[in-house]
Amino acid sequence: MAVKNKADVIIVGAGIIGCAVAYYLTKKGKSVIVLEASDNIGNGGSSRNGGGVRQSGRDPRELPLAMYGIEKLWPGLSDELGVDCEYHKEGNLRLGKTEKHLEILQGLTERAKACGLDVRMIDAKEVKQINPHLSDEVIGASWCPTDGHANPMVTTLAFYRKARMQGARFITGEPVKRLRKVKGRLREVLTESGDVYEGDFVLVAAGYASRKILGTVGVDVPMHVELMECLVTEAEPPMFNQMLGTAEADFYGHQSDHGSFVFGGSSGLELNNKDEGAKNSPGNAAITAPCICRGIMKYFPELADAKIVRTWAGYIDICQDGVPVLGFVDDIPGLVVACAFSGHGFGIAPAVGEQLAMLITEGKTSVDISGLRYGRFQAKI
Amino acid sequence: MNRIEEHPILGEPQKGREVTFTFDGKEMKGCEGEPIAMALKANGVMIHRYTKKEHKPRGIFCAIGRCTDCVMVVNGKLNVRTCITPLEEGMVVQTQDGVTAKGA
Amino acid sequence: MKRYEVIIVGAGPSGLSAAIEAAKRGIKTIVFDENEKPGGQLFKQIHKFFGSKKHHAKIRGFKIGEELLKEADEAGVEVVLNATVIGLYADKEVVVRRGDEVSHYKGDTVIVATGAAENMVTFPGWTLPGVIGAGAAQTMMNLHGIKPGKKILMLGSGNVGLVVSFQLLQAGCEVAALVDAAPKIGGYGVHASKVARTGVPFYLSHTITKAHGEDHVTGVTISKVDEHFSPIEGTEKYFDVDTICMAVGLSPMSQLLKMSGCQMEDNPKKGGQVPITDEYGETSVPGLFAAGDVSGIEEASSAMIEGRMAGVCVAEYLGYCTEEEKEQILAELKEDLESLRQGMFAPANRGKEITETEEGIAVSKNLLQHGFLTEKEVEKYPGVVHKVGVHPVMECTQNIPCNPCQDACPRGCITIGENITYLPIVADGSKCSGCGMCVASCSGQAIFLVDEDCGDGSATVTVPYEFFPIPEEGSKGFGLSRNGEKLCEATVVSVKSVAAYDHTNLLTMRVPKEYAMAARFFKAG
Amino acid sequence: MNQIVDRSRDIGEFVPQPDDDMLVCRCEEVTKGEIRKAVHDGMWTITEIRRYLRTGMGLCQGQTCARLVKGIVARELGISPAQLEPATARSPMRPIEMKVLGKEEVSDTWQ
Repeated sequence: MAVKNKADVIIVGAGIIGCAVAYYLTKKGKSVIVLEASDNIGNGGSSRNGGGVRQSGRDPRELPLAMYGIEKLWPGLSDELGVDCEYHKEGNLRLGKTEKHLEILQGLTERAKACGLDVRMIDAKEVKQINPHLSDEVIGASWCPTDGHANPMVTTLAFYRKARMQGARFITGEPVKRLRKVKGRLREVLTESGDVYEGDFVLVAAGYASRKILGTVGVDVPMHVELMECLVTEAEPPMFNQMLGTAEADFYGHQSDHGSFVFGGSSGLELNNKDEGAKNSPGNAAITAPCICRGIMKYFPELADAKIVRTWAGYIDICQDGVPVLGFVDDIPGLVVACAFSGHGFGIAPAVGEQLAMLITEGKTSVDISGLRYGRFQAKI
Repeated sequence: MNRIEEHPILGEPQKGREVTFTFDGKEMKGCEGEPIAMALKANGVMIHRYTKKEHKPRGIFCAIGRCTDCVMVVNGKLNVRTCITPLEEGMVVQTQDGVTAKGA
Repeated sequence: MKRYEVIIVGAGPSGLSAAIEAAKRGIKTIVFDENEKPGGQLFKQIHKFFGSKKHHAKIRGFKIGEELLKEADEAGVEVVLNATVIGLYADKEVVVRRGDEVSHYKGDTVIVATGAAENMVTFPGWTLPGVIGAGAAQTMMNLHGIKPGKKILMLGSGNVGLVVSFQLLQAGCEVAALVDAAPKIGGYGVHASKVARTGVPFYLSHTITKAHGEDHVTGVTISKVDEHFSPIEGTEKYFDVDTICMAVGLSPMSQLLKMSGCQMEDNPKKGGQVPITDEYGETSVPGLFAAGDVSGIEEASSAMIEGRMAGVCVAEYLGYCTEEEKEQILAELKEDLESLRQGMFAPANRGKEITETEEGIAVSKNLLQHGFLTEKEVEKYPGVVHKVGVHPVMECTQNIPCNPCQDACPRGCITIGENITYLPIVADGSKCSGCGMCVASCSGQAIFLVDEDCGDGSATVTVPYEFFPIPEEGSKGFGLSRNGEKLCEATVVSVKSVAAYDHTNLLTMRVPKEYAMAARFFKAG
Repeated sequence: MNQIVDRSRDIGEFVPQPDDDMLVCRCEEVTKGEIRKAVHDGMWTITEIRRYLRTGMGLCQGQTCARLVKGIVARELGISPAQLEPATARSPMRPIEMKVLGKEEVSDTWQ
């Protein structure tokens, strides 16, 4: 079949990563086609996350990206994209209720400090000063004042909107069947519908679906999916602006500009999904939202009367070692990978987008992402 | 005034005993168990809330708990759907303004 | 977690009917409903139903609701009220909120019978207090005894708009006008006529261009629309109403089904998003059924049959009846359902222009455009005859599956013919006793008893009268025309009300004999 | 549905209309003009419109406006409303207090 669609870069996946890379590439004058399997832009984890823009709690291998993004990109993002992404840089509290929790938090804090992040342990009194609504069960927390949150749905669509304005071509409802090497270089993307797209580079940023797509050229990223769920409350009067997490991982989230609280969590029974990520729009489990509610009320008793108006679920593509796989695949020229974000891709998405666009156009990045390369996985002995 | 005394098909409406409640501090009477919205309507109250963005008045719209336009602050709790919440003796009903009680 | 063999969501006409069929075969059946009272919309419907005896014809909606409840109770159905189903999850798990907690249930089968939600249209001022849905008006006046307003403008001329307008009049409200953007009335002509004869003007090809008022509705402006439904400048009319009521259609409330993951389709003929089902309501998820308006907007009468169908299918699914038994019952029910889906208003005819009746008589244009038959038009229909002495005049001009009038006459004066949709005729050689049973039995209030010439220059006209106050015998007033205009002086001869009439009073008025075929309503002077 | 849609298809320029300030989503107070503009910003599905503008994301969860929004988006795209997939149906079907949702009837198995 004749190639009917050519661009400098073909991007597989119109999530926030695909949209951000498309934005930064078109800004540099490159032509881009973005292929999306579902009907909606940002249908996967991009729209289904708690909105955290954090550095604290991150693995040192991805921390530089997170710090770079928060310093250089997030503050001006709304202006740059022309849409209010509701970014707030008002800190992240990771809460602990037991000595064991504090130990966990202490460990995370030490590691992040070593990488130069402004994060520290605080006691119950200081926690209450920062967020007076928390219950007395909280005995301490880690505190990173430069962390924050944003609106993931709007941010994803804002990148899409601007990339589209700059000429990026987005095609939805076009699932990819396989990748194809031509004369030693990955050049073609063949879709289920029989269309062929050709580019000098192909970026695969399709969440868990990346695994199957990459498999068509013999590349495998060791990852699995987990279902996470979120709930959204009715709009409430403003209470606090920090991003929240807990050492016990019973919930995470924030209050949005709209006034609603967006809290994510799990029931603990998600590991063995019935549908293994097969569905476009994953369903909730009946027991999860109640469990998240119980978790939240332990920390915020006064939210007991807040009404839940909506719950939703999303898959997270969890990498074997908990950090994403980013960059070139050395033995397949032309292939760029960005997947397995392991549930914390949103906050680093602008930085990933900018750095991958740089990698594609200049062959190098300004932030060190070598720890996230594809070839890092090895047997344990 | 807005109550139907006797209906040609349904006869006399079956209502609960008379109870007293307050609306924005003003004492009013209604029938126990009828939706708060009905008691307010019987007392001539049209505005249940003002919207958050535009501060526009809203009142009863669907009357069956779906549209959520009739929400008010009831006994201190916001966003209470008054069209399906039964009236009780001594209830404190307040006009909702955005996400708080009016004047709060 | 509790497991039930069948869980039914919604205790309206279809849900209760399904429950009855299931429970009477020995199935442990539970029905959840979010409302404080069961029966769904039936309890707001105070008019007499159309159809045949089998379809509960000439019985008022709320009475049918009471009958269904009794039947369900006798069959051992557990109806749980104030129980909101908040989700239908994988493996037919139903999560229910009751009071201050939630409970999880699993159903071997689940029947979703959640009914419909009202559609709305936008116009400047549509968010003002005083703009309400027709369902809201019904809820207020028929469930809670509260008048929705003093003076009301109704938008929408489908059966809901027509029936609710009449109910507003019954509740003692004034209906200023009935407006529809469509060029012709969407509901039954007989429903329109009973509103028109009280004097409510119809404005077809008109739309609301503005609701006036700062804090609440103080008036409304309507305008004529062109063929693209755009308002024509200079045609504005103002009404000083305090309430605007919208009756612009219903959509299936199918979110629970969508959430369950069964296959859905967007079908404008069924009113919106509906599950894809077989003809008896089973969805693409085995053991998950949909019945009533949630699977396609129709009348309550059809919803009850659909419910029974789903109930029987569930019984067979669970091994409580044989396949042969199921097939037999389904065949009967299907026949019932098909008899309801006949006539001019059949679902298959939606959107079609119908110009003549099954008898080959031209459909009244005036009826479609103004809500009433002209004196000349009315003579064309078979139910309108002239005789010496008292006799029925049946102003039934559209083919609707309905025949209570035939059974009502103890002397067999009225026949419908082989097809239930045929227009009624007065049988040859019949002798009317003037008992009035036909007048009270007609759900469309389209039958009148007329004595065209009493010998003293007067005539008597007996009309159905369902309003308060009931005029006193001997009191004077006016005979109103079919569009509510004062025609002549009239004297009330008698007002009869017996139990068999079921609240339809028979008001007999004496008018000058030239108005025998024109006066169709009485207004106290 | 999974229909192939090229988001670069020309749907024409945004042309202001006299009723653009008409409120459509009553809960979130979103106007017809905002919805039409969003379509021209590339939001071509009901899901994207919701995420971008919050239509149908308020207290009533789109019970009133869903049909209206669909009509506006379809008209702007020049397609029939039936071609637009409605928003995902999500629990809870009615707003529910956290303390109520969190209080489950006790049972010994989770399933």
